[in-house]
Amino acid sequence: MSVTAKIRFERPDFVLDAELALPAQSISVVFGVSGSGKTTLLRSLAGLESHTDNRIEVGGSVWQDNKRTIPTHLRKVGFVFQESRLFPHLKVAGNVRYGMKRNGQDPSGKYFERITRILDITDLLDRFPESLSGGEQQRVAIARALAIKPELLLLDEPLASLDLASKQKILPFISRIRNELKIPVIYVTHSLDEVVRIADWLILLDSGRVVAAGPVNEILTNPDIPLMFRYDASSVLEATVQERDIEHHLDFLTGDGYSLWVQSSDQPIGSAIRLSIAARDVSVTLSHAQDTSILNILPAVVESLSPDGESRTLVVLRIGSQLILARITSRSATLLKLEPGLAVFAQIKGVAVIS
Amino acid sequence: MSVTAKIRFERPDFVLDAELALPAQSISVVFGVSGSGKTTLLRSLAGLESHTDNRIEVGGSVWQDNKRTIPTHLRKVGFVFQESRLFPHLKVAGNVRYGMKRNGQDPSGKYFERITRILDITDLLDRFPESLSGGEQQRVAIARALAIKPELLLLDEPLASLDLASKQKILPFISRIRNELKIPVIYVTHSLDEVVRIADWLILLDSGRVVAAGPVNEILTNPDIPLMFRYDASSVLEATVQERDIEHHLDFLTGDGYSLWVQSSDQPIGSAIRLSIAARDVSVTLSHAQDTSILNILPAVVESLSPDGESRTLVVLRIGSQLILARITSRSATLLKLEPGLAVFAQIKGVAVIS
Amino acid sequence: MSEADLGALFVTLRLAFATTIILLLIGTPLAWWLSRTRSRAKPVIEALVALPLILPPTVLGFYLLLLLSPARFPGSLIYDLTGYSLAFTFSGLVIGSVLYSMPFVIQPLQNAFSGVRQETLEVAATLGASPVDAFRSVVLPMVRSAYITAAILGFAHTVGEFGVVLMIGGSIPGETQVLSIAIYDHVESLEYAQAHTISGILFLVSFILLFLVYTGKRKSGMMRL
Amino acid sequence: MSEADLGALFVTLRLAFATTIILLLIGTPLAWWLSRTRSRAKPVIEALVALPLILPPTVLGFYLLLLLSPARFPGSLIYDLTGYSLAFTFSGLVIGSVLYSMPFVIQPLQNAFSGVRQETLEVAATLGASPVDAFRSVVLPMVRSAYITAAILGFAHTVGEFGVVLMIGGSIPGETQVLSIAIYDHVESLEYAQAHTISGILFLVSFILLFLVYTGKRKSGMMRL
Amino acid sequence: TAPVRVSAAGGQNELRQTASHQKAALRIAVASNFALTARALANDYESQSANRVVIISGSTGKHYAQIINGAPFDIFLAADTLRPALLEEEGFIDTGTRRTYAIGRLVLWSAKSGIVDEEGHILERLDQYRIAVANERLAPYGVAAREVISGAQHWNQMRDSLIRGENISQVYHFVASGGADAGFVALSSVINRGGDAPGAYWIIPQKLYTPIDQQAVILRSSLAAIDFMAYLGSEDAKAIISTSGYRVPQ
Ligand SMILES: Nc1ncnc2c1ncn2[C@@H]1O[C@H](COP(=O)(O)OP(=O)(O)OP(=O)(O)O)[C@@H](O)[C@H]1O
Ligand SMILES: Nc1ncnc2c1ncn2[C@@H]1O[C@H](COP(=O)(O)OP(=O)(O)OP(=O)(O)O)[C@@H](O)[C@H]1O
Ligand SMILES: [Mg+2]
Ligand SMILES: [Mg+2]
Repeated sequence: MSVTAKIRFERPDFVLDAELALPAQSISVVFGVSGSGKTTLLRSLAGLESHTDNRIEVGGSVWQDNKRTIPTHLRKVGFVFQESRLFPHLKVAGNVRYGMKRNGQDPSGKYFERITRILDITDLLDRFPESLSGGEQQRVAIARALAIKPELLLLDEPLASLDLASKQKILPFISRIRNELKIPVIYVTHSLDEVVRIADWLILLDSGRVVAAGPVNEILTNPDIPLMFRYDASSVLEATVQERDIEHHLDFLTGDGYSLWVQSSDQPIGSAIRLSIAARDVSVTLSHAQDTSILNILPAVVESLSPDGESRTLVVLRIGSQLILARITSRSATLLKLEPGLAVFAQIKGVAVIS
Repeated sequence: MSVTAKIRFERPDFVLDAELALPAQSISVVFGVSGSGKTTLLRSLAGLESHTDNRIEVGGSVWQDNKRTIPTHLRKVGFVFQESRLFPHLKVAGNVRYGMKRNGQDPSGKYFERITRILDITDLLDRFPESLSGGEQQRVAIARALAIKPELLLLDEPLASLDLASKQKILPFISRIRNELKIPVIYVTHSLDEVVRIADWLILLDSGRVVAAGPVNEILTNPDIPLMFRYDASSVLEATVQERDIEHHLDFLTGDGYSLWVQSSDQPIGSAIRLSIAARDVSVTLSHAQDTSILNILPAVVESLSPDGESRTLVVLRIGSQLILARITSRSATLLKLEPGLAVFAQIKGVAVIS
Repeated sequence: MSEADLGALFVTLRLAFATTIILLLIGTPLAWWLSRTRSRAKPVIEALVALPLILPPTVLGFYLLLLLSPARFPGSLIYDLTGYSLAFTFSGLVIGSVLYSMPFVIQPLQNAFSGVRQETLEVAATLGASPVDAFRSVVLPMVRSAYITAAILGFAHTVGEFGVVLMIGGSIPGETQVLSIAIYDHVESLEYAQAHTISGILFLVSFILLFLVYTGKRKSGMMRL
Repeated sequence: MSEADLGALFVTLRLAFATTIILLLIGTPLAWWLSRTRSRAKPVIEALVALPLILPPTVLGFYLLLLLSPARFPGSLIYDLTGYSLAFTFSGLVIGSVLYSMPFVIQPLQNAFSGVRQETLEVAATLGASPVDAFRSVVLPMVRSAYITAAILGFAHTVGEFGVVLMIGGSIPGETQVLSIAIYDHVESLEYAQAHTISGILFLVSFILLFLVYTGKRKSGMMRL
Repeated sequence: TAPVRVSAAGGQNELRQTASHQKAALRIAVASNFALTARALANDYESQSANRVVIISGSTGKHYAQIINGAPFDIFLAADTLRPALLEEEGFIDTGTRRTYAIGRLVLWSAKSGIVDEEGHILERLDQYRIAVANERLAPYGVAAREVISGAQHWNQMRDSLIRGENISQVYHFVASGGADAGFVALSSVINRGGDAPGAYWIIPQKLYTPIDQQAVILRSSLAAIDFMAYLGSEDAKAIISTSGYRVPQ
């Protein structure tokens, strides 16, 4: 189920004008400053903004065009709102089951158990929403949306008020859900860092306009994208698990023209996995350092350099056929005399590589 | 104004039992998983939970003991709630001015202008809250609480739904407010990373109990604190600005037995500043690397090693008289044969040092 | 209580139940529409709903009598079509009471409905609930307490109703004589003792009923909007 | 409209205004208390407030007459203290109307107050607003529309009130003769034309008034709870 | 006997009459002031006849409005002569059945002692008291009271301070409650309380006011209705009526 949409929506002070073509079975991250129209985009896809002039097609069926509009309740869209919006008159279990009953899910079957367990709300099932903490409410809202097995999953900053442990549990689950249901997921967040590891696609919004959209790595390594999106600049690689160091819980991966040690993913040997490397975790040396705690030191070629703020430089490095980003001080760039074409070594802190 | 408090509050499933002694004019960060009682702690300090058996003293005056309880509205406490809770019947300007009028602030004076400018809500002053985006609402709520010039500032995940640019603008402002008003600030967050640069004090909460509390660096470099708090382990240093590289916008700092290049803080030469170094940004080498983009390579001595998850090791390093943390793969620790007392070099990515 | 009074009690209860149920049934869509619409007709309808309050009940009853009378339109039309006159029948009483007690049911419902945020309905829609389903499964439980208020006001007002019923009912025992008129008759015929008895019973029964309803409301009233 | 009818109109308006204002004044704290308390007395008070609805107004009026009469307690006490009897006076009418219209004011207010979340009051407190200040500056503006409903119901019900006034008023021109009784008199004395005229005027004036109120409510009604 | 009335609502009345024929309960609309007496009459009548009687009490004005709008009453015992005459004019009654069945007697009653005596001295100082009367525009007793007050030269200064009831029952409540010092009520209301109405009353001489004739009519003719009207003129009925405080037509 892929998503193609052309959305236009006007408010007195604000115009959303976006065209999307998202691959099937993918996670697209929507990124943009406060007020740039992220929520409005999601609402339009769900059919919650009226008076829009949209064309929305999901998995081959037309949800909206100038002839007809399928109402929200027939769209099978899972929506986690920015605020949790739980039903105050239903207990936690009732909230989660509400959508299940209406979408042909067994409201007390295995799936219910799985979801409530992963979102760690099994102890809360009998409580009313008003007695939950902020993070607890948010987890219930996520469970409720996932529980309907939607055809399109829309998440509006779902993990903003959650602790890291929860995030680390829920994010991979969302990724798995996408694969199991083979659905597109659209995920709004301010923390690229947190999501880049599961994202396939990236949409950058600014003042209601799509500034850039495409596969994550293409966007992240494109030095032309506006500065404000690059605070957390990072890049994404594909690789295959080759062998395993069980004692140190590390995997040895190879990609197209490079190899890396990473924290073990526990995937079987031979499986393909994805890596995300934050630009800040990459340093550049002219010679191959010895005796360092940095496990991964790869030969690379400088592709381009661009200033990043007052004191820093963003360096695009080619490793094999892949591009990755390094963020270094401009002083270092000067000292090392970096310039396009120069052969260098990219030092990647092993611990920063995530599968 | 320092804060000493002894708080005990019981719910059917939950007991908060916390003792705090926070320094005056400080920012204390409260950290803990979802449901650990952070919000409840803040509410108790503000006098919003009744039937508590508390003793709260702020800046020498007793807010609550077993004899009397000063009601919330006389406590002069600025509270940013987890949800924004704006008054729906007042415009943005009205919301911000509401508390100013009641706390002797000029509701349209310089301070109002300054706050609305820094929170970037000047364009929204004439709008009703229901027409604001999530992040916009949150910024108004922050402005409203800061505007009263409180004697104690309580912030419950205030920046959770904000983009990085806003965060980078608001965080230093909170830090400045603390200095100007000389008040204690208590700040709940799930993102240590984001706040450690302004925090003076750290309180770790687990199931309603204070697991650890103390100056940031003491807590962060203590390898005994529970694992769950260490995902974002980092350390904090004090140093003095010595000279400036204007071309590269860098400052040269010296601390007790070490020196560093950092992104320029624009503070006058000679001023004292604080640095926070994330453990993930520190790598360890046995020899001093050459030709590297890493600007700061400091001689250090391994103090202790502790396992950190399955594949990683947290290394405490002594640099001069200061302790800092390095997170490396266990494989590297083995390869480099790290052990307490070993002389090594700490490579600190220049860009990761923040003032 | 005499047999006639018991008959009046029975008619009263039937009337109050019928009126309350009809009012809840027609009041629900009307109040919902009023709470959501941006139509210009809204204030007109709202004013019309509140109007019966303004006229003294006996006068309202007088005009209703003119309306329902088979002697002229529109009562004559109904009579020609159905062979049935509404004046001085139980059905006529129900019509009168429905009109007269309408605002007491519409207004609390409309207020409560206005308090249900659009956001809540949006969530229900994303979870697959059609508007009707969402109304039943989300709105209704959220405004339960307004329904109790509406039902109590409607019921009580019908029980205490008097002027309208007096006029269009004709107080025919067993058919249109309600308790309020029975008490009134006792008072008018200076049978104070009987009046005191029935009033006392009515008061006590009402008080207990109301007390039970309000206690129930309190117990289940944890969930707010 | 005859001079007598105009006099009655004037008395009616004075009565309705006085009653509405008094009801809003005493209804506000009572409804607020009812909406916040967890006291066991709550359902008792709620039932008592709703009770006047159940009794036919004339009967209620009859009992009020017994209460207010200077011949026995408690009317005698008032008479001894003030040298003033409340029966057949404007003040007596106001007392009767206040009692009788009480539920129509209390119930909408209470419902609206219950919809104001504790959270909102907490914010106001942290911003330095005392409970009274918060009530004035936050609660009142948030429940404006319930106040309009309460005022309309209370006012209209007093204008249309009849039975109670009939009993304790004594129809003294300029003092206790109200419009509803005037219309009733016209109907009773077969002066149908006059009855039609006054009713028509009353209807029209009420309709326009209600329409204006509801239009105003719509315009300023953007802010929801 | 077939119904003989011709009226706008005649046809419908016929229809309903046949429909309700089986019930055979006579519906008698009675002026409130006469309701108690009517009930006594009904009991007596039912003991002598197989017919059942249902008394529907109310104000005469209201009954009039209901009758012209099709109310299903068989007999109307009005409080005055005006409404029955109007109904006759408009063709709503069985012609020729209108006649006076009782003549009301006015008393001035006070529930307190020392205000009213049996000689009627109160009449001279009437303006010193709060006096309740029935509304003279609605009730024949009110008209009579006005004549009495006018005769004593008090009307002009008292007109606007009189406490007015819609009917004499209300006047009775006003006086009984002590809210009014005294009031003009029907003799029937004070003596029907078993003679133990508190205070004292003065039976006002007939010469001070126009007789209060109360008339009865048959609205829908039937054997039972005719039979009851006949009973109303019987000596048994007259005895009950006069012990209830009315005079009976000779
Ligand atoms: N109103 C309430 N009634 C009963 N229990 C509550 C209530 N509010 C919170 N709790 C419970 O108290 C505990 C602490 O809640 P608290 O809101 O302080 O957590 P928190 O640390 O702020 O969590 P989060 O990060 O999710 O906001 C939780 O177990 C929660 O379920
Ligand atoms: N109901 C509304 N009425 C009018 N304007 C609105 C409304 N909701 C949002 N806006 C405006 O539309 C723009 C886009 O809002 P939107 O909620 O889509 O932003 P966002 O990207 O989700 O921001 P955030 O990260 O703060 O949630 C903003 O300028 C906002 O002020
Ligand atoms: Mg948003
Ligand atoms: Mg919380």
